[in-house]
Amino acid sequence: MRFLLRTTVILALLLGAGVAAQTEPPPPVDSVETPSIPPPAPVTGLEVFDTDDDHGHSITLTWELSADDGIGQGSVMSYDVFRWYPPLMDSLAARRDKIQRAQAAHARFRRDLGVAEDALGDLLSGDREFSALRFSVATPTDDSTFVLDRSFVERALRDTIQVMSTNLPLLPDSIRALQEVFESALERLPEAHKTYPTGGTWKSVGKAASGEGRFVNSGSKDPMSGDFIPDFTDLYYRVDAVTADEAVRAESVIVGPRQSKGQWFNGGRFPVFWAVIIFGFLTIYFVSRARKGAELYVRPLAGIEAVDDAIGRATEMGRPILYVLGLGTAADVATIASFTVLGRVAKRVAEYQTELIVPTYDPIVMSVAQEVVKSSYLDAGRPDDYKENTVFFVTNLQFAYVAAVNGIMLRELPATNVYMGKFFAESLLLAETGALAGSIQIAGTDEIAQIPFFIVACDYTLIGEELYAASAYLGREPILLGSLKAQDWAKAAVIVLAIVGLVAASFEWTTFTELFHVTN
Amino acid sequence: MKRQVPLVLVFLFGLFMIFQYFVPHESSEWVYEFLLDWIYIIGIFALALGIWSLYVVSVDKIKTRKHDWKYSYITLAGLFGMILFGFTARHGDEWGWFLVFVACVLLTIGMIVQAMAAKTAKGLPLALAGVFLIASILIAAFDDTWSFYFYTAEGLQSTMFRAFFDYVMMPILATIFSLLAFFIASAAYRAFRARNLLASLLLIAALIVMMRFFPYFGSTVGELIARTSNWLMNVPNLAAQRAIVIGVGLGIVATALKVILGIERGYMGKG
Amino acid sequence: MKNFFDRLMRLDRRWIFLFLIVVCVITYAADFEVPILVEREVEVIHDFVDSLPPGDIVMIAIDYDPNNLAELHPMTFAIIEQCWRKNLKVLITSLSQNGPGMADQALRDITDSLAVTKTYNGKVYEGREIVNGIDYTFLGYKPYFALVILGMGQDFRLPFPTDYYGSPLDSIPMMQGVLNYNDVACVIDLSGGNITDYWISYGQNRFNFPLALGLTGVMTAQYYPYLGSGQVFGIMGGLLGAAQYEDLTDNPGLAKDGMRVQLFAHIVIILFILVGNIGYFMERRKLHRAEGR
Amino acid sequence: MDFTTFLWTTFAAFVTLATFSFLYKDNPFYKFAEHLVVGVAAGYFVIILWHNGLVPNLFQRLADGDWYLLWLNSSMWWYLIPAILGALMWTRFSKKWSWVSRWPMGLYIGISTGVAIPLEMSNRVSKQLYATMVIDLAGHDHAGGWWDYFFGTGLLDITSGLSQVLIFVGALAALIYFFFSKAHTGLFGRAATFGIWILMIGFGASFGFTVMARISLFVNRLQFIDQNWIQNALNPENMIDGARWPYLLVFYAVVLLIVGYIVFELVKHLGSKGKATASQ
Repeated sequence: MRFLLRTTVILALLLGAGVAAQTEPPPPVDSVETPSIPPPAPVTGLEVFDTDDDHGHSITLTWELSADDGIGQGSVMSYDVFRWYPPLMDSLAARRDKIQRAQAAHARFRRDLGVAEDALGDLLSGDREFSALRFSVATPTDDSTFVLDRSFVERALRDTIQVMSTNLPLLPDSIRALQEVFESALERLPEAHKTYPTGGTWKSVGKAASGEGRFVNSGSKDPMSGDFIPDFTDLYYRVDAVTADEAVRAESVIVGPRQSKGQWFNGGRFPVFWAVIIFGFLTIYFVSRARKGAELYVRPLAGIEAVDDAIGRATEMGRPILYVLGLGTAADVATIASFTVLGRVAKRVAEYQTELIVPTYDPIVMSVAQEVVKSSYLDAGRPDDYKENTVFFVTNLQFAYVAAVNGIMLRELPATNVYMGKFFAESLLLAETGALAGSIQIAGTDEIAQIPFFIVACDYTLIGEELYAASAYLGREPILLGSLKAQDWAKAAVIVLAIVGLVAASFEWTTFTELFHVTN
Repeated sequence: MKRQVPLVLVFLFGLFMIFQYFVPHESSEWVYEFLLDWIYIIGIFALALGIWSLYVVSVDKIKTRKHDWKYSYITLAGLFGMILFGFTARHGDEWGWFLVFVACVLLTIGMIVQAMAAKTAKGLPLALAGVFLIASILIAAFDDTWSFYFYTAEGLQSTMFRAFFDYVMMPILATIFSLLAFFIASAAYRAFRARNLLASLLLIAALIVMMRFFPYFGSTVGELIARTSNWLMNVPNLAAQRAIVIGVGLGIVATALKVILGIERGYMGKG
Repeated sequence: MKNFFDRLMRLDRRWIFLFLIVVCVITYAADFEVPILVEREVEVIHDFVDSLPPGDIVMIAIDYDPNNLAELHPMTFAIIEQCWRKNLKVLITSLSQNGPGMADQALRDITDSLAVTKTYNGKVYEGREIVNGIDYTFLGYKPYFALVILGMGQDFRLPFPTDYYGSPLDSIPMMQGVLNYNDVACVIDLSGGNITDYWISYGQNRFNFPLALGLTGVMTAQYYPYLGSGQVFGIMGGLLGAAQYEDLTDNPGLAKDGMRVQLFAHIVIILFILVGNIGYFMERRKLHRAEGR
Repeated sequence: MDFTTFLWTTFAAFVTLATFSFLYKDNPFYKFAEHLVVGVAAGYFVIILWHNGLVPNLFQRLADGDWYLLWLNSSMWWYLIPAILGALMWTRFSKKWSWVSRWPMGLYIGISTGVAIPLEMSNRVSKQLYATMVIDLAGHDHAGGWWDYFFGTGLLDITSGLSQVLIFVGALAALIYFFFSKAHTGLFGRAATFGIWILMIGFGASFGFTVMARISLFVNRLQFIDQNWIQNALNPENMIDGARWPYLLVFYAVVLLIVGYIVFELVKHLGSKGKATASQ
């Protein structure tokens, strides 16, 4: 009797200690009673093959529509795709959730043990009534004589803690054991599928709407997830034509064995591949030509010319220059381009001995920017003028950053603000405040949505691609200018191809346009 | 060693990532995901640098008595307070000594700041810092209404953390965002002047799109304006975007190539 | 006079801010009605519903989440109230996951607002009691909206054997003899996501029923092509469209309130732009004269 | 709304107004809000990156290792590499060794640029090119025939072939504008000029389109001040054990503070009326 009570209390404690809430099973979908429909014609010409250009674990099915598929008008409402599961798949699934449950239990035990120990602590230190403990003790309502007293709860707690702390260390090993079994079962999957059709069951792996003759059964590559599809394994498929009445359906022929596997080249990306290769060679070619000293013309860009004057102006006024790298991380090429510009600006600043302020949004951007500025001062021959706090970190949230930079603008009153890199909604907030502070402003971003605001609020704006040209312009180094040439040739190519493609498309000559079609 | 190694790293990893894109196979996928994890984790580690920089700059302000230096205390308090709230959580509903503890920790940090900022006589603040530190340690040790959570995320749900998020951070950020309503107006006022053809085009397009609200022109003109603004959004705007996107794409690829090939070393400082 | 324009030219922007704040606050606080210019693509929806004989069924798909509520809820209110005033019956689905609860709440609210007699610019709308199952049926939510949209083309009872509240469709008076899209006058899809594409391609394309759309402001532009191709007979875009519909149905609500602020803020901004330009041109005239002399 | 929540809301309303005061000029209230949010945001980010970044991405992966073996025995020991690289970033704390931090930086930039090249080439160039070329001028699948298709219902018909052509030509012209190594002269120059027109019209349109969204942002703040703060302060049902005054006290205190500051500023402003004010 005593023991029974204890166990109840232990369980109660566990429950009270917040055992993971049981999730409600979804309500069953009511069966539909509809007038009997004649069985439809099955699908024909079922094709099953490994999905191309992917990492495997995926099979594509195509078929001709059932004769009764009126695209919604006929009796076929949808297609049900089935795959054959060997018994092992089921046991695999069973083991899978066994492992997951074990892991969950492990985590829970850890927590519950903590809770129980805290509870015991509170009880012993007596700073809380046991009735006010952080769990609900379920008193068995049937016998009213039963009274839950302090010492009893304490003993119960001790038992609980004892039981749990003895079991807890064992769990990891048992989990590991389960996992080993799982692994071995995983290895046996291919043989298991070879035993088709003995034993196994057909399971629906998905539905396709009427009028659709294609279905991709793409599973996870992670064996621990439910929709795992093994590679290099014989898979068998069939497709049912399903009518309004789920029960009335026509099975197709069974197609198999088919195996899924990963590809080593993604054919769908050929156009990109060629584009990158050709463009790469263009760049290298023009750069090397530039190295040899071929003279290259570049048309002037107002925004770029402005930079030098702006720095001069700042020097005359004896006011600092504010350089904002934007919200990009060092992973954004726009920011990397901005680093180069910053390098040039910093060099001039060092020469003119003006003050430079670079508030940054991302720690890595800050680190890189510090390197850039430092070595620019080095190049300018003024390493001692470099101060660590020239480039500093503000904060990592968009508008907090804006708040800080706006504050800087109104207090330091920089003569010039340069915004280069990635900008989002803050573009106008910054640019307007800058204008308020009466600074000359030069902006450059590749964020289309923000360009209008910069154009409106800044004195000079580098539109999109011009940002990437800026570094080359500022340096005037032939090597860098060479790449501009490559970009221009690429643009010319784009224009020509677009025109040809337009004509081709209008005459429905798709073979040409498809050359440029990037699929997946 | 100092410059070459980084450039070599850039070249190797860059080249690998380019070709990885064309290899859908699982193994390449695995490497890809792994490498992305790398840079993510590197980024997190780097945050320490950022916070340090923030701290140093604030202390520096206090030290040099730069204008508004007093406010730096608020920044530091917000910073460390938020960190504390994020790592602690109450068990029950009582506060216990938690807030006292927070105060002690903040005072400790404040005293350390003072010591760093002070030009002379660092002794007293340091001593006080020690006192507050001991006090906070004592509270942490003996007050069991709350505890630290470093490995699990209770902190994210703790009352103070949430309160500071909901009632301090969010309102300010949202308000700064909403300042745009005014700046868009003032920017329009200042810049939308028909100085030349381009400015006029900008101005007119903007006006038409903004005027699609206006009920005062009667239905025919209104209809016309509505359709025009619709057309402006769908035809010239689309064309402009296409051109910019293509241009930017080429710019990005060119710059990235230059970086990988070591032609462009601006990001390493060698301009 | 000319130094007035000088002042105009370098007018302190804080006057603009102040002006804008004042106007926004006033228009937000005061409740007067602003005239709304009704665009054709919105009017056709209203006229279509308006022209239906009492007893007809209008199908309304409430396919948006609470986070698009601000823009799309006003449309829901306006349309359903219009239908009920005209004694039309409403068939409602909600194919977005977080939609149903919100839709249910909306239905209750509209029912309440129908209970009282209202008068808008002269017209009197007798209040009446709205009965679930007679005036409307709320089918609720089912996953795989593509398949649901198809299934309803066959028979509403396939995806929805029962309505949202669990009563079998056959037991609902309003659903007697109502089989599929052929029995509804039109479908109005209020959506903040890609479900709209499926209503067009799976629904309208295959069962060609009249389809109208209510969309969020950002989505609107990209669906106009469907209007051109005639697959959609009407579009309501964002708060603006909602306000227009409220205006058409003499049922001013949230959207019109919102439009009040929007409209006047826009007027202020445009006003300042014009003022700035006038000032600018005056300056230039002055300069030219100076050169002339 | 209970009193604590109300106090918090009041503070939220206060900082909201403080932030708005920036519109008048930089002032103590704004400075307070600004410095506060900078610190809080930084702290918030530390916490988020710790709990949602470092713990799941690093610690939990090394969890089954032992610290005294430096986690080398953990099942995902290779995650030590990024950890070490990350730690290398910290060499920046020292002047002497800071150059080491260039290694992780180089790695970082190498990976990200490498990822960018094919991705951007695909998304921004190849796909856009395809989208630009596959428009069907002849309107094959159009019932009305070529003429109807091309002119549609007039110039403003966005589905007509004419508009398609305009998009096409406009895009190419705008692209021509971006040529760097060719002088904008002659026919080329004219094309470029047309391109910049298109760009400007596009920019103007998207500027005008954004205004509405921005204004609704401000309206949301108004609603917050009005509904969450003022209405709760004046709501007679809000009581703290039977007393209304705490709510009103707090409310009016804040109001007084704000009004007081405004008056103060006005007086100062009128006082300095004679002198020239800073160019705002």
